[in-house]
Amino acid sequence: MEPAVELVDVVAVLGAFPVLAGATLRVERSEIVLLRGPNGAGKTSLLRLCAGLLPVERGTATVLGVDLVHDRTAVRTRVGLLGHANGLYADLTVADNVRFWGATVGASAEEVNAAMERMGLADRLADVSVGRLSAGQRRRTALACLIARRAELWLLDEPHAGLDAAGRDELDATLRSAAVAGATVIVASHELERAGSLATRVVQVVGGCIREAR
Amino acid sequence: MLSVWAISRLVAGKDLRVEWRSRVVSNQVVPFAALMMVMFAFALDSDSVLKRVAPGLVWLAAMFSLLVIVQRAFAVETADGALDALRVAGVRGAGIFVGKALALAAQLAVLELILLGAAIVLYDTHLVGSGIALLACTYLTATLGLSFVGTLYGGLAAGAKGRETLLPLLMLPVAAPVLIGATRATEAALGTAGATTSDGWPWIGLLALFAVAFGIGGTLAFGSLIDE
Amino acid sequence: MIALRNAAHVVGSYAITFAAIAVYTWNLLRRARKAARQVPVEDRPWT
Amino acid sequence: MNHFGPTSTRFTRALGVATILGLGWLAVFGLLLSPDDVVQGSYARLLYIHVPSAWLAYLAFGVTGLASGAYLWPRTRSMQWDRIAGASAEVGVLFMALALVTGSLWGKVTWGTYWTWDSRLTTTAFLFVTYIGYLAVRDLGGSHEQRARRSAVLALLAVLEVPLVHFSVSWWRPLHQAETIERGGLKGLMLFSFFVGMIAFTLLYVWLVMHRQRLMMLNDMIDDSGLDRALAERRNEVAP
Repeated sequence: MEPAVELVDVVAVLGAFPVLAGATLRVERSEIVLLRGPNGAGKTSLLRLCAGLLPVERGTATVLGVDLVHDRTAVRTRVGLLGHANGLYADLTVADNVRFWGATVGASAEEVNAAMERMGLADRLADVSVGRLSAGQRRRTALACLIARRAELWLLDEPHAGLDAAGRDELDATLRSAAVAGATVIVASHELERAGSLATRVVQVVGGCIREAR
Repeated sequence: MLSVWAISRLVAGKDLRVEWRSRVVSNQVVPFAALMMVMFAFALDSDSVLKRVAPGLVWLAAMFSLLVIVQRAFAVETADGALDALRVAGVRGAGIFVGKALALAAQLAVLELILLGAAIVLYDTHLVGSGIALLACTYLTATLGLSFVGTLYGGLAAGAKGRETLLPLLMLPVAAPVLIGATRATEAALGTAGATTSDGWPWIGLLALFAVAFGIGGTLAFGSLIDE
Repeated sequence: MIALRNAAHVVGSYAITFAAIAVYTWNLLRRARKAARQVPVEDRPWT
Repeated sequence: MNHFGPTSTRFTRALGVATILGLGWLAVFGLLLSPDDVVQGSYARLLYIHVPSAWLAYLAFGVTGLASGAYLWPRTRSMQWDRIAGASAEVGVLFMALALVTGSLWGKVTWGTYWTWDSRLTTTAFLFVTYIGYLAVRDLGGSHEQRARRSAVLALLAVLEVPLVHFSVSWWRPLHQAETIERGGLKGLMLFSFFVGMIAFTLLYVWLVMHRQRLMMLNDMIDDSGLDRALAERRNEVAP
């Protein structure tokens, strides 16, 4: 089977700045890869590039068999990205948000409920506006939206940030079971020991370039 | 992948739900629009002039309110990266465009009815029985046209630097035909300054043409404008 | 020859037009000189 | 380095000389030699520059529309079209501004008012504002492809907008200023000079667009070479 992500010497720019300066990375299906590196190293850009949001300036990039250089929109329905922003509507309730994002990929009501239960949002918090939640609860909601989207490739940017201990455990368990079910997971995280125990491989990102560690 | 129409319904339903729960349009934009109608009276300071120009003032207030509603409609999308999330979700630009435009049209239609009510109360405007059909057609076509234009340029300005000032610069010149057409048609429907109903129907044609042109143009162009 | 009445409008129009063209042209060439310093001659497709 | 600067070639220099000669003739004839018009007196002199300015602006916006279409059409897609569209729009905005100013001065002396809500005037004003918006969108930033795609779509939307605006204002205020040329107001040397003006302005347009477009290309190349330098710097962060 083709790899989930295959980047060769990828350069990507934001304005005039090369956020990625020659990234080469191969991720097989069902892997859980941890990206680590200092702030500004290009971890976030790497995830956005894989999600088809950031155009490939030079090099070649194939994600889930889709050539990002020629058509970076085709990959989008099949990946799930949790960025720094949660992508939630503050005026809507938790249930509304999860339902909406699930519906964009045609998820059923059962799948939406399962996703909310998975992140512990099914009962008390379901009908609370997202704008009134704590940062950690919002992160949980965003993760529930991601679960409901049934993505083949999960791209998570600092997913542990703001979560309490229980939330982190639930997240790790979710990612593991997603990988067992065949999804590929790429996580950018500062939480090295936690994410490190989760990951099958650690990749070091520095200065917009990639070196593989371990 | 969902069809464009299914996505449109989803996005429109979401936008209306956001408004239903936040009440920003009903609690802030409607009072703003009503206030404009009062301010017009201060500026023009003559009952007969007000009665003469009432249809124009109604649509002028509708257009300025539209600017505010459009800003709000896209602030909702950009505040927490939802527009990016929509793009990652593979939601096509055409679906976002039609959905947001329909939700906008629904809110704008209610606002315009309130403005018409304000004109009746404040400017001594009278509804004429024979003009009701014309008035209804004017409201339908003009509201759709304004919503399409507002969504199209609102999406382009969303996330850009200086979006608050860019939106009116881009949108108002394009929306000018709607202001002219809707005002003339409303004058004809209300019989303002001796206008008759038959004067109004050609303008409906123009308004309908406008709505269709920008409906199709926007559906095709929106994806490119928001970097789908 | 120009009639005296309202000659200012006529002369003024010519002055505005030619001045605007001159200023724009001058500005264009100045910016081009500045930009060209950073691009080697052989990279310019028109040379 | 030659006198016309780094964006000039032998062709643009020849063009530039012809333009200067044409404009010079126009100024001398329009201000000094032209006899007064039978109907409008000395004010007809304004038309020698007003009409070519307006023509040039319409030409420029037409070219912007065509070049934008050529950019969006997959078979002809090239950044060159984007640069031509942008250069042409900028020149068009300049000359539309001149046409509006000289036109309103002409209106002041002939009609006694700077502005009338004539349909052509009103459409022109809207066109002017629309292309100011177009230039603002070109300045929004992002990659060159983003700029090109966004502005090309916007230019085509303007093509959609213009006839609708024109229809609505001409229905709204049907009164129309008859074309001076159509009425046969200009004869002999006057007509000749009028055409000299049209040709000189058209040459000026070509000259300006070529230079502007080359300047834009220089700037785009500087952006790209800046990327190489920035890439090298960024890669140096990796070295321990």
